[in-house]
Amino acid sequence: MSDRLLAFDGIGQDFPAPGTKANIRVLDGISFDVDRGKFVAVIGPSGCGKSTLLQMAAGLLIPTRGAVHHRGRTVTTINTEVGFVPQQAQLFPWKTLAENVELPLLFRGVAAGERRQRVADALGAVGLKGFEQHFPNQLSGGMQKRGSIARTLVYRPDIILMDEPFGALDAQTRMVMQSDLQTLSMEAGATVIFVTHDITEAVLLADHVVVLSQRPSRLLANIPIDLPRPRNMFEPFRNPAFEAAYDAVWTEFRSQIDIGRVH
Amino acid sequence: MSDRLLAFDGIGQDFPAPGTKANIRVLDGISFDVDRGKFVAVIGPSGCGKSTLLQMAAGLLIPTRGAVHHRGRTVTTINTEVGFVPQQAQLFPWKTLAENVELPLLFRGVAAGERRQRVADALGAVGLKGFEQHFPNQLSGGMQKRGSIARTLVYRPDIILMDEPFGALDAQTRMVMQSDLQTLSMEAGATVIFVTHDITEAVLLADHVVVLSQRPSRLLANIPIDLPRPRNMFEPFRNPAFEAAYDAVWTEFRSQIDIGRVH
Amino acid sequence: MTESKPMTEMTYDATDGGTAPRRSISARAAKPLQWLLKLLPGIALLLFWQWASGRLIREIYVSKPTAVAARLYELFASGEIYPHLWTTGQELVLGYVIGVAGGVLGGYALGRSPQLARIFEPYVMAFYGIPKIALAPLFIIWFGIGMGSKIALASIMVFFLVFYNVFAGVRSVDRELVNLTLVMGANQRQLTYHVFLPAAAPFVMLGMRLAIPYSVIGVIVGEFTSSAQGLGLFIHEASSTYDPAGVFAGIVILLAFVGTANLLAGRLERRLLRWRSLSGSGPIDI
Amino acid sequence: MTESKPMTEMTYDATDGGTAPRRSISARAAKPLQWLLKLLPGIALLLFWQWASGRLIREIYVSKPTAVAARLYELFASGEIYPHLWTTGQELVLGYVIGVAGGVLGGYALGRSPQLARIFEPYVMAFYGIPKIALAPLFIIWFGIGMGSKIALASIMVFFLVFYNVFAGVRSVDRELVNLTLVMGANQRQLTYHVFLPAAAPFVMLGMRLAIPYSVIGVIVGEFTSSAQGLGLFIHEASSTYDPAGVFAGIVILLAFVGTANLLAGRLERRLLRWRSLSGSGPIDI
Amino acid sequence: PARAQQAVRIGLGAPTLSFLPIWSARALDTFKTQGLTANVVALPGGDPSALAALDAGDIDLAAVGPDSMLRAAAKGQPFEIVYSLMSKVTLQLVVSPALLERTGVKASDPLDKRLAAIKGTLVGATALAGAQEIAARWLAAKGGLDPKNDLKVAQVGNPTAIQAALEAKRIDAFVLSPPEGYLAEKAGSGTVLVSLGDDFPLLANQPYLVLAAKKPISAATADLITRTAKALQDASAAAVGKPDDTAAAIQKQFFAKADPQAIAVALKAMSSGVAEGGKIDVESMQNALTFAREVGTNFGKDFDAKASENDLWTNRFVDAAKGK
Ligand SMILES: Nc1ncnc2c1ncn2[C@@H]1O[C@H](COP(=O)(O)OP(=O)(O)OP(=O)(O)O)[C@@H](O)[C@H]1O
Ligand SMILES: Nc1ncnc2c1ncn2[C@@H]1O[C@H](COP(=O)(O)OP(=O)(O)OP(=O)(O)O)[C@@H](O)[C@H]1O
Ligand SMILES: [Mg+2]
Ligand SMILES: [Mg+2]
Repeated sequence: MSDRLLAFDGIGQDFPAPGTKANIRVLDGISFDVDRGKFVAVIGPSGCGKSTLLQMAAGLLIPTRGAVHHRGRTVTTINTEVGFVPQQAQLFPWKTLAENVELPLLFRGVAAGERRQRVADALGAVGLKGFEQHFPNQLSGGMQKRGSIARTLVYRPDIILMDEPFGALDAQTRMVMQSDLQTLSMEAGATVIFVTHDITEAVLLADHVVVLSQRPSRLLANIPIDLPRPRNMFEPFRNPAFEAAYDAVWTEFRSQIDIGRVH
Repeated sequence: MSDRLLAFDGIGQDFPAPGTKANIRVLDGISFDVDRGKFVAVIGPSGCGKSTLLQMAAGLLIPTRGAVHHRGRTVTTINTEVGFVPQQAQLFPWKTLAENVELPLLFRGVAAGERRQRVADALGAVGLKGFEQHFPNQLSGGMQKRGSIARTLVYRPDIILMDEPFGALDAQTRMVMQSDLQTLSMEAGATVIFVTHDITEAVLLADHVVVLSQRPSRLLANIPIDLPRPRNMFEPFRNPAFEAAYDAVWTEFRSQIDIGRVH
Repeated sequence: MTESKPMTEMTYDATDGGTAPRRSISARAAKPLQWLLKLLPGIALLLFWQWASGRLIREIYVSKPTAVAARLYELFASGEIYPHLWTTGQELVLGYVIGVAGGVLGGYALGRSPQLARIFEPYVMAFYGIPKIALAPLFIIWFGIGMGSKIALASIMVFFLVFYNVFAGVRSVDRELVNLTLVMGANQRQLTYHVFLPAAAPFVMLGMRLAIPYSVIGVIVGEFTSSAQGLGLFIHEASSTYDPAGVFAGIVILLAFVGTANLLAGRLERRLLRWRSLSGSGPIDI
Repeated sequence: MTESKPMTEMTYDATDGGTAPRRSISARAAKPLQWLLKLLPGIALLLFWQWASGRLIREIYVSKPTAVAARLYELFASGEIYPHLWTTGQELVLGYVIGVAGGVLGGYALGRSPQLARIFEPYVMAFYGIPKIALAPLFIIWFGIGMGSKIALASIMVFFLVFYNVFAGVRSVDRELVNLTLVMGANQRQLTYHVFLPAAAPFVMLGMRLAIPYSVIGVIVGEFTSSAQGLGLFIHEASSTYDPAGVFAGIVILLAFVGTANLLAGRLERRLLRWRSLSGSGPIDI
Repeated sequence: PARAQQAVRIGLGAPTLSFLPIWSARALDTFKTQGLTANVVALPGGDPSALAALDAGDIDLAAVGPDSMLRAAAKGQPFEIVYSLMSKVTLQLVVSPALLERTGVKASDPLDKRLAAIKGTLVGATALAGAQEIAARWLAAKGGLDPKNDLKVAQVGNPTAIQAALEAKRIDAFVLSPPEGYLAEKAGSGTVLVSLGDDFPLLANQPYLVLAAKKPISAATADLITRTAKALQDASAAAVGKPDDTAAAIQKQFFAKADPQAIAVALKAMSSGVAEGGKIDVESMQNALTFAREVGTNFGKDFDAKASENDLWTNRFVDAAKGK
């Protein structure tokens, strides 16, 4: 399987529960593969461990049980071959937006001229032209998140991990950025794992939708979405196959989760 | 008009633009009223000034032009009669979840026994039972946001300002919480202004949807939603009137915003 | 805020290898080893001192560990040291407490009010910069030659350190959180207690720690200037009566004071800043 | 992070009234008034000093402003003070620079490595607590009676303050941000430069500010103990020859040193922490 | 006489052996027979600190050098010398072996030759502008050198620090009282070249360390001073009469860790300075003023030895004590 880029293999994660000596089991035996150039969407209830999974792929957290394999090697330390867009934007507050986006290029020793060009392109792509000199605390929440996305896309990593990337964006902006992401992946062959709460988004973008259950979280389903690409992000419901795929995910998601949970 | 609780009156806001001497005009003459016991949803593109508007209502920011009137009095200082759920959860990192939620009650001198009860209820309502002793950095993004909502609802303020309250929640949890919010508003007569990017949510919850334009932001429309209450949050599309309302908002939102903006 | 989990500690520090589960096992087994590691530099130092004394440097200047230990035993056995201990102990505690209290109050007041800060901060810095030993006669006139002048000197030293740390700490508090708290209906007292103090705690604790050795220095300088009793006097007398072991015995006792206070402060700090350690970035531990 | 806007400054401080637009207008008009307000306490102090001298307290202990001014003029006019100034100036600058460099390096190393910190931090605290004046003979043997021993003393004082601040600062850096930077592909040098230093900057700057007066104290204590030239010696001589105006003239010169350094540090701080002021929580301004 | 014990508070600038009467009085406890307990307060801040404490009323008597006292008096401070603790200059010039070797001078050489050796040296002192610096410069002048430029004086700290500096070759010489010279000789790091009190008659008879009191002196204080003076006289007599026993007592109680031999030697070297029982006369006072003039001390006022009797200095208490 030369195509298998990233593999989550029986991942389990326990966290200490404050106040008690016991642990809370958060993830319980999650296994799925991500093939090269594919989109994988991860959905699941709030607090089920989606962000935790992404952190493991980035090597920021070693699972209590199981392991993440990247190109066959077990991830045991910081994984610098992935790009990571965290749930909170996490821009560097002491750098302007442009400096923030430039940083990974600087780390990679890209020449100054090219850096400037790529930063301008990346900021343009997320609609932040004109805000280069703003510090993060001068940007709105959605703008910060877009900045964080630009900071990752600018260095074109092979694997992109995105934690609810478009959650803080309005419908219009979101559609444009979804479309851009699809183009990027198709042209550059980037592999994307992204967490989302929006089932429409998951079905629209993904080749596979991974559905997680309530804590302790197990893999409910790994649903392949066989819609042709490029897909139209602006009018998803025009495509009759879309509805079917949406329903498949929604049924899976909804059926096994206790509606009355929060009461 | 004894029913007019909060009035935004010709609000304009300029921010200094870094790098230049000029100012960026963010809000440009926004006027709308909020009646007692009503739900008002504010939608608009990312970075248009929605959070800024809420901050003005809370008295955290004095508009450059115009004013916010609360019960006829101009808001010029911290407005302690509102409850504010900020865009970032902003829990106190040095307090456990339970202590965070308890804090406003403590400020209001509520007795210890009642405090405990109300905190437990509020945490239960947002599905965070069992996480009382967790510190905020031990919670997932969505859990933090729910904690922040609980912290505001627990003291039952007259006016609740919510900045994208359910954006980080999965579809299921979100529906339950939307439904709860509606119940709360109907039973306690709370007035709610909330910012959202989800047009479905706006139409479902609101009595009025305020649509803002691109920066410099003007009021595009203030659309009344005349669906009967209680509305069913779990199956919105069953209601034929809903589709019509949705389309009205969507048309307004979409028509006037340049699709190609981010490119 | 949920991005980091305890185990990231491993990845965070480049010089630190090993995976997390392995580490937690070795951590338990390594408790005595940890202690050994901690003590090792100290033991090496003592051995070197013992060896060097009389070889590299005359014993009259540095004494030697065995002689210091013997002298310490003698001092405690004969009871000669207790009155000195008692005096200096009182001076230290009072000087420290007064200085910390003043520093916290002053730093908080100026930290909260930019107006006042703009006016008074330069003066505080100026007073802080005055070399106190140049004013020894003045101190004697104002505070006498008893405990008063030592307490004054120590609390001034402590005051400045705590003042500046609290000042900086209060100014670094996130205003959004403050505003949110005000919207929630907090009054000034509640704001101070629930937001400013915890948020500024890392700075406050740092100031309190820095101040520990300075309270000692303040008291000792004071006793070196004038005194009838106290460890400073004891050290000074030992040094002028050709008793190097006495000098170092006195220093060892002072270090015991510092060490104990530092240990207590470390405890307090770990307690107050527990929430920080949970996210991985631990507080200073002793 | 976007919740707070500049104008919240107004609401943030309870003792501060007025609406934002009004304030920015008055701010411009009030520039000279600000200065007056700043100078007022100083002037009041000088007047009180002048009045009290000879009334509340003998002039022999506190001199008086006019006499000090006259003495200052005399010292500069005759050129008597220049060699002292030159010596002390060199000692201050060297002591400060060496101390800051050592403190930043040491604090950073120990801050980054919890292992090292656990082992060495107690020793640093212990050395810090040793009353250096008790070790005068050692200093003389090791560093001589020239500038060496003063530079050593000043840089040790500075070292400790900077060390602890950098140490605490590095430890307070958000680990998530560090991890993210590592994922982005930063090497250790880049991590230090782009993340640790800016994130720890508030602590580092605080340490550098606290250290300014202590470098002065270190040099003066050193010169009081042993020296052939320098402001400390000048002050000491003036004090033992009953020349109070000379003592205070010397102190005024030292304060000028401190004030200038503080001003420069304030500039640097405002520059480095500009991003903080934009969100409302301003840096310490002088 | 069966009186209740009364405390007398004496401030001491530095706990050195030169304050011999005080040490021996405490060691032999001659205070007790006078119905006194001595509270000795260390004021290492130097004479100005001791005099400030006297001014503030924290001590009854300050043990200081006469020049500090006179300087303060010149500024209008109401102090009076009531007892001469040491009536000769006890300082010794100690030089390093390297200096002796370089100049070829020996301790047995005539005074002129010995003094000439200090040209171009760096001399250590515990405080600048103090007795030691003054003495060093005066010696240079006596040796025909330029006291300002032919030698340098550095402030080095306490006597231990000075010894360390001499041994580490940071200085060429120092001027200190016994037993420092003896200790340096014993350690092989220095040689006593000049003993000022023995080599110069002018220095053999003048108050070198005195007890000062604050005026006006009340009757009660006068009584206290008289009894103190008596205690000191008794102790001084013992130091002169039974030097070995006294030295042993001092060593045992206050210099327990020091070489007993050193204390004995020091006591013998200094005992001639306490022989007079604290008496000051016009001549010795004149000697002190002459010495001050020769070393260029500017009190800011001219003192007259005779005219200042019973104003700046007095024998009242010494005489009264003698009469007991
Ligand atoms: N340091 C910690 N200590 C204890 N529990 C933790 C810690 N970090 C995370 N958890 C728990 O792990 C669970 C999963 O967290 P995670 O952030 O992965 O959720 P998520 O699926 O991303 O949720 P969301 O959609 O709300 O972001 C949560 O229940 C959280 O309480
Ligand atoms: N301190 C500031 N300095 C300069 N510009 C600022 C400042 N604060 C906010 N702005 C600007 O104001 C605009 C509106 O910000 P606001 O946070 O209100 O947006 P928003 O509508 O809430 O967006 P989002 O949906 O992304 O949260 C943004 O363009 C932002 O850049
Ligand atoms: Mg998450
Ligand atoms: Mg917003």
